[in-house]
Amino acid sequence: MPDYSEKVMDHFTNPRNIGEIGEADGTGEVGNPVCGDMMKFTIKVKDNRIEDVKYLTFGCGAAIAVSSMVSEMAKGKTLEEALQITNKQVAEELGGLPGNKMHCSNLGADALHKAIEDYMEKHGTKSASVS
Amino acid sequence: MPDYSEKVMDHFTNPRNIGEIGEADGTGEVGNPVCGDMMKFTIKVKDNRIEDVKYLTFGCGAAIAVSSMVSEMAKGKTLEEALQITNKQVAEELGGLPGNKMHCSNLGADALHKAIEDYMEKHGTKSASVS
Amino acid sequence: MKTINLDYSAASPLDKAVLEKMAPFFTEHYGNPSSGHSLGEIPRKAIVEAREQIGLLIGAEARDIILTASASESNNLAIKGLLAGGKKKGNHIISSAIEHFSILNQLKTLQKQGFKVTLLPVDSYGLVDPEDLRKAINEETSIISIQAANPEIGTVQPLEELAAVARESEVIFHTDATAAAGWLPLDVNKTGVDMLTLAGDQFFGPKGSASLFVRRGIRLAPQVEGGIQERGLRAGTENVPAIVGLGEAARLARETLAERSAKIAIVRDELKEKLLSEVPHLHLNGHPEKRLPRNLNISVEFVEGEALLMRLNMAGIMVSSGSSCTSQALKSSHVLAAIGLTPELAQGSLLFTLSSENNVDDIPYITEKLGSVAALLRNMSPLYHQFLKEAQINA
Amino acid sequence: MKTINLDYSAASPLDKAVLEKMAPFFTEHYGNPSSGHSLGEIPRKAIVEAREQIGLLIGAEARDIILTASASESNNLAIKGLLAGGKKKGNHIISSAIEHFSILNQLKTLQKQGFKVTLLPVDSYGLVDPEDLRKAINEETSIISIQAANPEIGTVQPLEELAAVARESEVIFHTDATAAAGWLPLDVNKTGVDMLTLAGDQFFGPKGSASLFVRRGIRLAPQVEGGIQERGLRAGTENVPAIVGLGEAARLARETLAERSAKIAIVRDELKEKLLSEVPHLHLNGHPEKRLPRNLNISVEFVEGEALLMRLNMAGIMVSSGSSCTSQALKSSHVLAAIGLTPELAQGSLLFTLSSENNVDDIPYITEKLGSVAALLRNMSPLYHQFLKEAQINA
Ligand SMILES: Cc1ncc(COP(=O)(O)O)c(C=O)c1O
Ligand SMILES: Cc1ncc(COP(=O)(O)O)c(C=O)c1O
Repeated sequence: MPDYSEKVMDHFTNPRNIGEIGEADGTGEVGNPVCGDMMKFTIKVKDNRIEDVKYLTFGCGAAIAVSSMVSEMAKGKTLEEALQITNKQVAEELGGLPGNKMHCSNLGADALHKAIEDYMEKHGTKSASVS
Repeated sequence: MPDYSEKVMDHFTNPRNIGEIGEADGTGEVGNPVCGDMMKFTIKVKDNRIEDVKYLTFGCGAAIAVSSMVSEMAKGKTLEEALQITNKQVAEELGGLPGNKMHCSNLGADALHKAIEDYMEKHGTKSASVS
Repeated sequence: MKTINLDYSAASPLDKAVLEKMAPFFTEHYGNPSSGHSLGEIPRKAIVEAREQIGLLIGAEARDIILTASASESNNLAIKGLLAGGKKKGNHIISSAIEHFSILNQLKTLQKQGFKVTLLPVDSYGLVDPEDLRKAINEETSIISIQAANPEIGTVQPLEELAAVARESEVIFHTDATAAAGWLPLDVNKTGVDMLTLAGDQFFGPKGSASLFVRRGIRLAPQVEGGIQERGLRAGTENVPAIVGLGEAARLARETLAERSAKIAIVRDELKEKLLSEVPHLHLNGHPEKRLPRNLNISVEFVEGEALLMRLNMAGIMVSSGSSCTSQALKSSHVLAAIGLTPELAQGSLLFTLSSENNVDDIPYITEKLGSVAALLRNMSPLYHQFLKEAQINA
Repeated sequence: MKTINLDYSAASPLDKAVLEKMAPFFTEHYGNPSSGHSLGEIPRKAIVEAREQIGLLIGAEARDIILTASASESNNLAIKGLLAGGKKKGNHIISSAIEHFSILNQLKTLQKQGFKVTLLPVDSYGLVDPEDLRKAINEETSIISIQAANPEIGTVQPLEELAAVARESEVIFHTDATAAAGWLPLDVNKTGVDMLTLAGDQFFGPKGSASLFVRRGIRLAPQVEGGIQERGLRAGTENVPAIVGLGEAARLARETLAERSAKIAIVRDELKEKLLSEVPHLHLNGHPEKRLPRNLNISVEFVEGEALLMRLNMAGIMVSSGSSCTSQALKSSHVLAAIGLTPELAQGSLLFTLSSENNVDDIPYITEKLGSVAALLRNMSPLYHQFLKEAQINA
């Protein structure tokens, strides 16, 4: 196995919040099969908070664990709080990622942000703070 | 040990005819310490025959065995016969020599021929057949 | 949990009989074969014998075998050594798009030095067309290097035909037979190759043991310069145990090759049939018949290789993949790209390489696990969900 | 007949404890460290550990250790790799006249490619003068390579001073420490060397195991190109048992170095004293104090080395010689020539390298045998007869 932390292995083995929200308030996709990782995040927003978040992921162990971790971190957060989540934080929460997995697989926060942006655009609240 | 034949090992271990004939009729020297082998042959000639032959050798196992073999081959031969002895024959008599020993160490016949030449010169019988 | 290794080309256990043959050379007959005293004798003779056995495996004479420490080293010696030391015709090199990196990466370096490199394409099975080779040769072509078989998709090249084309044009032909040696019959004279690379660890010999056959008359410049071991072509104190092990592995391979290869191919074929018929959306990579007996390469649609590999690993099944995440260089397989596989299928490729340790009894378990793992990962795959939607629309 | 090996630098038995540590990696933990599945884990960790141990032996960090298959390979990677891949200052290389052929022969090749090579002379003990080095450096000097100790005459160089001179001029300094590592304390930071070669078989590790320390920031071009093992600096599937063995040998060497070296030096000194005092016309080669603890080099006047070696071999005593007949290249030692030895003394040189297996009890036998063998061969030596005649005349 790659040198994954126990936390990564846990999220890979038991990924949380898998799926696609049927009538999502926001959708965000990153990656493509060429680079090896794809993530599609869908969110349900209520009162400016992420009420629900789901994802579909095509990718390596790290990509799956990252998706799962991001979904856990995002749930219940305000949109502004969720936009503060960085890929780096996600990696830290996972107890670190192998160096060569930091770039292509660690895109969960980006996908989440895209979903939030999508929501904001649709609702005319696109914020300048989107990273 | 180098890949020496049994015959080489026998002549190396029990070299025949070592020494220097005190009042030699002919003396022949070949080689030098740079190349690693030196041989000095001295002969006693009687009735155009090699009555006695001795040598001193500084050199490797092959050089010593070659000297010893040449001395055996030469003893009792007429000068003309002895001049026919070639380095190649000596190697063959010894059951062959390793390839890398064929050049520098296999000079016994040359030394013998020089001793015979020396004798012939001293006795004014230098022959055209000297190789 | 039982471990089922299906990744023997990555590494195989050393054959116990080979290790036994090597054992005395570690501590008892430890001498240096170049020594002038008797401690060198047994090691020296052992190397002579090993060299003969290596030669016999490929129909070559012992004295034309250069011992090295890896297939990579042999490949580097063959090409860079020839171009630096041989009588070059010119600055043109021909190889194929699906060579191992120990060929391709030196070609990149040589290109920077001014050499022109033609990489022949392959068809969707991974075959090089001898006609393509014929067309690529020009007056400047100094060397052609085409593998005997591909370690990843298993495809076996028409070596004899390719070598014949090279010979017509009097161009030196090297083959990297690392994946083929020990598994397919090879004869340097029948096939007419001029140089051939093989490595012991691919057929149950020791790691760190390899060789390069070099046809008499071909001049190479040593790449490791120093002492005059290996006729001055490869310096360094001989690794006697490794060489002895390579010799013994070569002997065993030669003596059992036909039987061993046939037996393993039966298991491999059964595995292939079972997987393809029972797990949906699988895709066979490489040639259906012209392939290494122990090799099976399958793409699992809609999912990524490392995730598959990890899930299978959790079920005790060891495989490898051509996905970018499983490669150290983080690039998906250039071989799968060359046969025209989509990036998605390349990412989902699984490589199975079997050994005599594998048997048909394990196939139901492997099939079941691959099926459930694929289903599980597809369930979270955006590509699979998209496929389902499109299927619904089309229906 | 008892065998007394006094030629341990040619080859040493693998330490049994080292072999034990290696053993599981042949058949049990045989995995490829690059594998994505669990068979790669133990081998991967074992390599990490081994690399640490190798680093510790020379005061280096694990990640700066590049694993290779021989000292020759490390030396070739250091010099050719730097000149092909590094930021060269220019086309000038400095080395010494008494380097191993794995240095000297690449320098010859580099010379043909246009590099200028300065080989520093040595004094009659084999020492390089740091002042000579200082004078030889110019703005074009890209690399300096000077051995830590000479394997033949045992002389230990003033490494720290030499490296300091290099550093003043900001020239990269490589040292071939093959003969020194495991026997002398070495610290790449204290001495300030930038690259260092060592090989496991010189301190009871396995054959085919070696390394190159490369200081961070120095860029090398790989000489074996292919996969990205060893950070892309040396391709090829890792030879895990050999690497594990090198690590363990390094650990044992570090832990016992002072004691082992001191003990062996005592036996060596005793042997030296006995031989020089009891056998006439012997000549010590190399430095009387600044020398490798296990090394003794003596010329036996008036006789040739191979003959000596064979006669001693018949008495069960194994040594080597710098004579032309005992060298594979049929040239007498360039080292002995560089210290100014006459051709005759070079031909009669005997190299003794000891190990813990040797003890003082054998010294009387060795002395007696060397005495009788020398006498026997002198009796048939034209040089000795000449010497006797001249002595008579002078008397
Ligand atoms: C100082 C030195 N450097 C390099 C080497 C080359 O070692 P190898 O033949 O194992 O490559 C030796 C071998 O004895 C040596 O003594
Ligand atoms: C076809 C082929 N060539 C060369 C190599 C390189 O082998 P190594 O890494 O042992 O040098 C491999 C390795 O798997 C291979 O499959």
